[in-house]
Amino acid sequence: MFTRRRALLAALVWSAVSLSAGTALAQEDQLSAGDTAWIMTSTALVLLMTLPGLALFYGGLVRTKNVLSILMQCLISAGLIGVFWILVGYSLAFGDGNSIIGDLSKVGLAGITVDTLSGTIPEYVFVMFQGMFAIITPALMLGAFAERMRFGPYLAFIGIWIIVVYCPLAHQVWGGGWLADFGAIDFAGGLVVHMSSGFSALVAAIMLGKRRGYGKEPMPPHSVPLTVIGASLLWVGWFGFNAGSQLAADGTAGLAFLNTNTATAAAVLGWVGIEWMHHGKPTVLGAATAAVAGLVSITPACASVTPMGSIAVGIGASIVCYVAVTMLKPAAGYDDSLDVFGVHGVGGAWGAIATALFISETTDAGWGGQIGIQLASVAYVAVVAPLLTFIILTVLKLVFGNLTVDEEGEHVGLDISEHSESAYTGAPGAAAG
Amino acid sequence: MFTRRRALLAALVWSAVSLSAGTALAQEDQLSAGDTAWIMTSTALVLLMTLPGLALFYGGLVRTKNVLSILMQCLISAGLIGVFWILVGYSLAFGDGNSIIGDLSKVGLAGITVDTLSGTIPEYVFVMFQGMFAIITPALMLGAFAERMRFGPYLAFIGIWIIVVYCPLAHQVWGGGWLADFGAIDFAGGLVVHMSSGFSALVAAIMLGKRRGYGKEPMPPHSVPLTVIGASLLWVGWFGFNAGSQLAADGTAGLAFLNTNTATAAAVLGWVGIEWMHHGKPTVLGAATAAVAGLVSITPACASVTPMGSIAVGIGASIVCYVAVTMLKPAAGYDDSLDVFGVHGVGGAWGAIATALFISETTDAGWGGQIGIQLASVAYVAVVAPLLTFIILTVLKLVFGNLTVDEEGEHVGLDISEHSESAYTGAPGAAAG
Amino acid sequence: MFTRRRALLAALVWSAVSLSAGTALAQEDQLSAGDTAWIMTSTALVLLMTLPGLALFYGGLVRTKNVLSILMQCLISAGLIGVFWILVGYSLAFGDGNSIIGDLSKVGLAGITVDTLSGTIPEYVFVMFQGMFAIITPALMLGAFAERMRFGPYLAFIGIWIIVVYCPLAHQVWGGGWLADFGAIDFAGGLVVHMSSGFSALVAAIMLGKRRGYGKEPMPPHSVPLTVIGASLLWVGWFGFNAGSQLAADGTAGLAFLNTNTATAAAVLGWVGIEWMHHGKPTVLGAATAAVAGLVSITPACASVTPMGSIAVGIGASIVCYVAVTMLKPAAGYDDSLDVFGVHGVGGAWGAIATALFISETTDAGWGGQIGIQLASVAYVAVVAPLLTFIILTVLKLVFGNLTVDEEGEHVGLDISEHSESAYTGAPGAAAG
Amino acid sequence: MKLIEAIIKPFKLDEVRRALTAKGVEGLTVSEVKGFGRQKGHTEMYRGAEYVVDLLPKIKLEVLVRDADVEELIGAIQDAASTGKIGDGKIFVHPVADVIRIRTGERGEAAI
Amino acid sequence: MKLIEAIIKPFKLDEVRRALTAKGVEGLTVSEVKGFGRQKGHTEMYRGAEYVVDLLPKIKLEVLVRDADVEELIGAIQDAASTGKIGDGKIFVHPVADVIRIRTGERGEAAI
Amino acid sequence: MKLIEAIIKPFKLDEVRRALTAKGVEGLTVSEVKGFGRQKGHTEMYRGAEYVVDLLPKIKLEVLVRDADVEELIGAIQDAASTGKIGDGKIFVHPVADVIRIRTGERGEAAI
Ligand SMILES: Nc1ncnc2c1ncn2[C@@H]1O[C@H](COP(=O)(O)OP(=O)(O)O)[C@@H](O)[C@H]1O
Ligand SMILES: Nc1ncnc2c1ncn2[C@@H]1O[C@H](COP(=O)(O)OP(=O)(O)O)[C@@H](O)[C@H]1O
Ligand SMILES: Nc1ncnc2c1ncn2[C@@H]1O[C@H](COP(=O)(O)OP(=O)(O)O)[C@@H](O)[C@H]1O
Repeated sequence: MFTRRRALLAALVWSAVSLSAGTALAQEDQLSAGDTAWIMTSTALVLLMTLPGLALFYGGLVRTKNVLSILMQCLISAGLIGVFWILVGYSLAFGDGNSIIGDLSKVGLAGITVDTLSGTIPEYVFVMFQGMFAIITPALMLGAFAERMRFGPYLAFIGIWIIVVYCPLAHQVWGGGWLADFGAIDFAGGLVVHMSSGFSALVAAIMLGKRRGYGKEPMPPHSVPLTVIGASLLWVGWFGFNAGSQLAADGTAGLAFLNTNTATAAAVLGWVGIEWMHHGKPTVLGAATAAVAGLVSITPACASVTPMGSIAVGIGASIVCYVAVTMLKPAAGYDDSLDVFGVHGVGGAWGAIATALFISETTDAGWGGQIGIQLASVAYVAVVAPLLTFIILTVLKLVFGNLTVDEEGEHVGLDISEHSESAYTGAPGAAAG
Repeated sequence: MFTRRRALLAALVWSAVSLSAGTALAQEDQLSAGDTAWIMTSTALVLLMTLPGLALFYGGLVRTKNVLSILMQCLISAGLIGVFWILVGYSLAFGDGNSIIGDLSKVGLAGITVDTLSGTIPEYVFVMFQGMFAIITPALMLGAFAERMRFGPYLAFIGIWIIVVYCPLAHQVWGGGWLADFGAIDFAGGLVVHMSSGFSALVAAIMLGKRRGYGKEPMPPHSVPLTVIGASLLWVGWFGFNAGSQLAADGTAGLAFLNTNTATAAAVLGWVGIEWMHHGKPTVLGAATAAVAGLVSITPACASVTPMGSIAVGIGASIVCYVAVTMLKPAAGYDDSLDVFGVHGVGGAWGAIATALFISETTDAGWGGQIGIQLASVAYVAVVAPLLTFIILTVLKLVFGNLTVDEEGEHVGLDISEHSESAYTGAPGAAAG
Repeated sequence: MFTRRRALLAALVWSAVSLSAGTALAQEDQLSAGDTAWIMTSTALVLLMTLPGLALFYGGLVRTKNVLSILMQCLISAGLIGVFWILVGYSLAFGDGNSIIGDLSKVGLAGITVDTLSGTIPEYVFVMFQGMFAIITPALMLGAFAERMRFGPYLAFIGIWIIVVYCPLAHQVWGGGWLADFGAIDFAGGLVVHMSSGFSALVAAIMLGKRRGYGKEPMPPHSVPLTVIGASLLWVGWFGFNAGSQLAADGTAGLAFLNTNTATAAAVLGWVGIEWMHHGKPTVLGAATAAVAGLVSITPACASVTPMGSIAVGIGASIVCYVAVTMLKPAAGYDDSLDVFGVHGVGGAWGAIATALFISETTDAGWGGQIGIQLASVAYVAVVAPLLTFIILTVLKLVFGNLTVDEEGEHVGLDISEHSESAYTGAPGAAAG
Repeated sequence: MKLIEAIIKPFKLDEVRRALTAKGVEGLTVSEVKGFGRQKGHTEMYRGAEYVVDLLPKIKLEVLVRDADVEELIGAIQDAASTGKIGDGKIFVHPVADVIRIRTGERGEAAI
Repeated sequence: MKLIEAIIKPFKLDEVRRALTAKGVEGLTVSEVKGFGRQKGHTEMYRGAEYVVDLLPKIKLEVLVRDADVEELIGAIQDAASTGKIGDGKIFVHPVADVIRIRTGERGEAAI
Repeated sequence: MKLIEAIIKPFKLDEVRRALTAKGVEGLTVSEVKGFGRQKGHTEMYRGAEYVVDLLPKIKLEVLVRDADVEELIGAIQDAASTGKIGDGKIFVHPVADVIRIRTGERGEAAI
């Protein structure tokens, strides 16, 4: 009787242990179908952000004669980086390497099989999720030199930039590099994705010079509806970007998801309110821009602030980006065609700082200490990314001679001069009888 | 020997018990990554329904000069309600409260952390899933007063409506209120979402008056392709709306998913057939409208009917909505610009009733009894929602003086008069050289 | 003591056994919420491919006067096949039947309940996932006879084709039919979906004759941006198509996902490179076409090749499809309006063969043997599908007299002649005051 | 014969057309144009940058008419198109040397 | 000099242009217009509401020509544009007071 | 009175308009047209098929002016629109029989 009882007890304890061990294993070393499902979904959502999200957001903003060049630059980013990432990008970003950059141990995804896990998900899924980040980041920059950059130099630029700027930064923050050790918080890429592209874009805009007629004639968006579709798909896709960055389908992912939406909503409200007060009427383009600014800003912060904090992040984003886009740019006089710097650069920096400002659980560094860390990280990216971009473009200028199209090409538009195509053909001859 | 055997047996039994307890726990008290993955996905899909789904569906239907006003009203619903929901909406709808409305216990999401569960998913995920419902519902109404309502009054209207009409109804059906106790079946929101918005929209259309020229000049859609894109994204997103409402990735979610598609397909077939017989030709706009009508109708019923039953629901939807849109509206003479009442009001009511008509497993109330309950619930919403809307709009008229734009504003269109923007600029000066 | 120990041991062993049995069961016989989440997501993604993906891809390519007819044909495929699939299609494809075709045992989904599983997912989910494949396949063909086929005959055609061509092929490959036994590898439908539709489309294009003016006047796409949106959504949705075909959220799904993106990216790069060399400029339409060609080609191969192999599949696709579209078609002189044969027929065949060429783990048949099997399968589909299509269309010609619109109808366009609608109304009278 | 060319506000097109057909006009041609004149335009905004749009949408209407009908039709257009506000537009009367109906080859007044 | 203005069916544009260039015309200007005439329009439907569209798409073609060429070119247009069905359109011949080539400042026939 | 009709390159519209208003012009009408002339078009590609687009976008500008102002305004347009490259366009001067301001019924020069 006694024996049986103890045996029973032991069995129960062990059952429990083995059960919870099973659960624990599931969280650390075993594949979780639920997590995998969410990250594959997130991966698809992040591609949706570029194709067609960003392509439309930017494509609607340019004049009719340049819309295809935008779409093409987004498509080719997916094409070029999509292949590069498998060949070397992933290895450079997530190979062990040192504190600055990864190594070549995973070139061509060497050593990865369907059974290799990264946490609770297949490494293949992790590779692809990160690959979609690599695809969108250089494409973000194209808004800065839209309506003038030639296609060949663009291709060379993003191909080099991804290796020289993006992979090291991704490694430094997410791949075990020094920024992670330093304590920088950048959950889904405020530094790596948005600041890096935004600040690089500013340099590119300045180095490539203004569009002919800029400042003299209005260059209104050829299709605001396309831009709104793009902003909407960015919003939807960004849930994968941010909540997917948890790499699991759990409570933190849920918080990241909720904060993403809330900050974005707050930014839209904020911007609409500012415009209303400032100009007497709120614009749709303003609301769409605000959405992107909100999304950018909450990106680094989404897992570190409370929902109420995310409202503050979003409203802050609407203020700083509004000022950057409508006052800083005209005052400084550069032609950042579609405001990549004002939205991604400034919004990303704001988000990185706001992460510490509104942090819900202070880190070891303390509240003030974390603010310091974030500021230092922001400063680092704000210096390194543009510097490297400056060097790349200087070299490319030597190689290509001219990075922009000539006057004739700019007048007829890049669609015809670079791609021999017209976006819309409803003209005489195409009409009905 | 004997002892060992019994111990063994006991251990086995307990193992089994603990195992199944584990499973049972997993279904009730533990986070399920799979369920969480599906509900986060569903949440993204429901936002896709509003942005850009509904925005395009409605945006394509209006004239060129008003398309941006539609997009703006959808964007701002996400902005305003997105923030409101976190601040008070969720608490009013899902706080304990009484049988009519929730309470303020969860204001600002107080008390919720990343570890708080709602069933098998993080409560944050539940909050956001429900938040997307709250975002789309007021936006559904804007079709009724499209091309004339001013932006300010619209903003005030949806802000009040969500608190006064939506949150109580959501509480009464899904938050533990009286309609749930009463036995009303409304799986994904035929009553709460579609009837409430559809019947409120009718009142708004009548109170705001007709568009100038309505009934005298044709007001054809400026872009049927935009409308079809919108309808398509609504269709896709609705899987999250309906199958997500199961709050789990299981067989019932699968049934809801399959019924959603099947009823919609049946509605498209039905409408196309009716138009073909009635007018000699089926239209694309008809097919797109039918898709939405089918989606609306299956919403309350999707977990309660068999696939064959869903075909009946869908065909029924095509008949009742076709009659409402093409016969009832012209006969009654109100100007429900984009047929919100005919599609959502009538379709939602039909769906709520059809839920009982084609129910696969009779409830305690019995087949007839459930029909009675559904009819009573339909009647309740058909009275309460419009009544409250009438009061809100009456007050707003006093406050704003005029809820619609003046004649000049209506002629140039809301895009310019309310937002100082033009949707498309391909005009002289923007063209190529 | 002894007894207790043994009892304990036994209990432990059994705990372990029951635990792993539980796990094993979970993989074979129990519902996995994670897998279910992924397949529901995939199902939504596959619908996104048709609505609005394919609709826009094709819709942008035609002239303004025919865009609605394309959208309608996509919508009605979802309507008609969406209902057909539930009524009989699923049963014919996946009912036990014989080696050629299923049976009528599952007509109306008889016998399936929310508890019925198909592997680790509810059978309802499997039914719907497969249903989305059945919806897109006939819609793929419409590009071949775009801008001329009447709506009635089209409806009859796809209704018959799905029963006579699609269901048997799906059964033969995925439903336990002879092609599976034969050893053909067709993971996500290179044979069943793309070759079957591509080769059938060729026959249809030839039988329906050329568009008036074909070869004499240019018939440029009316909106390349719509086409790019469509291609982008196809790309995003295809992750569901391919990675969903694993029917689980696991490492193989991850590989399929990654290969899908990589091959597509490689195809885009390849096509852009070829055009650049061949014509001096790369086009956006080329890049979009390449994306679809890459997606088609990797479809059968995505779970059988390594990521490096997928690059080869993608580049190969860009070459064979480029040749088919730009050289074979003009040389042969048929009017496959939107290159269904060149992209889906040729790309599907290439993919099926490449599956064996670049296979990562040789099958029992050996490397060469598998190539033989794939070639034989390709030949089989290349003969059977067009033959059956020829018979169907011959009968329909007898029934309908004429499958295409008359001269007047072709001049004014199918939108007005078949559907009494215009896509865009921004014309005089609709403009602002 | 004269060609009457009227630049009118877009929302007046239907009314003008009805007025003309009421007077027996059996054919006319319209096109979308933009007009600049005394009517002040509106301001558009693009991310904070305001600019004035003073080329406003107008409809150009062309009707070929018999000399005898010119005055009556001018009157009809004017009545229908007038709102009394700036921007109502202009009517130009052009001499025409000849007119041919493509289908039949008829010439002159018979071809109107 | 005369300005020949032809309103034709859109799908005839290519043919007419070929006919004119065959006769030595080196420049012309086209625009999209809508025409109302004897040709009956079509019905469109919008959620059950039918309405008649009787402003049909047409192409307007303008060619400035030497007086001596007027008849020949009218004939060429007519031949190319005619389908024999109602709605083929009209040709108007306008007197022109002067013409200037912007690039060179040439005037009169030299500027055509 | 004369109607000056100028076919110009689209990107020159702003400049021409400024030049005209500087000379006191208070109204004009513009439309989008396509022109065929000596200026060579460009090639477009569609899945490997190349075709030449030789109807190029142009802007047509119409200004009704007093006889006395004709020469000055022609000069102003020419100066502003000229790039010296082929395709700069043409100016046609048309006689006008009459002009009416719809709003007021004014006629002739008063209505310009
Ligand atoms: N001198 C002109 N030449 C050509 N078109 C003119 C001229 N003056 C006015 N218009 C046309 O008439 C329209 C109305 O002119 P506007 O001066 O605004 O008002 P109103 O006709 O009431 O005086 C303008 O938008 C323009 O299209
Ligand atoms: N009196 C008119 N003034 C201006 N345009 C006209 C006139 N009559 C006809 N048109 C133009 O000519 C087109 C063809 O005219 P219609 O009467 O339909 O056929 P047809 O030229 O064969 O008699 C019309 O669509 C319109 O654009
Ligand atoms: N004979 C003509 N009739 C009508 N329009 C003409 C004629 N010749 C030229 N044009 C218009 O003028 C534009 C410029 O003409 P083009 O021959 O290319 O250059 P340029 O004016 O420098 O000689 C053309 O695109 C066309 O719109």
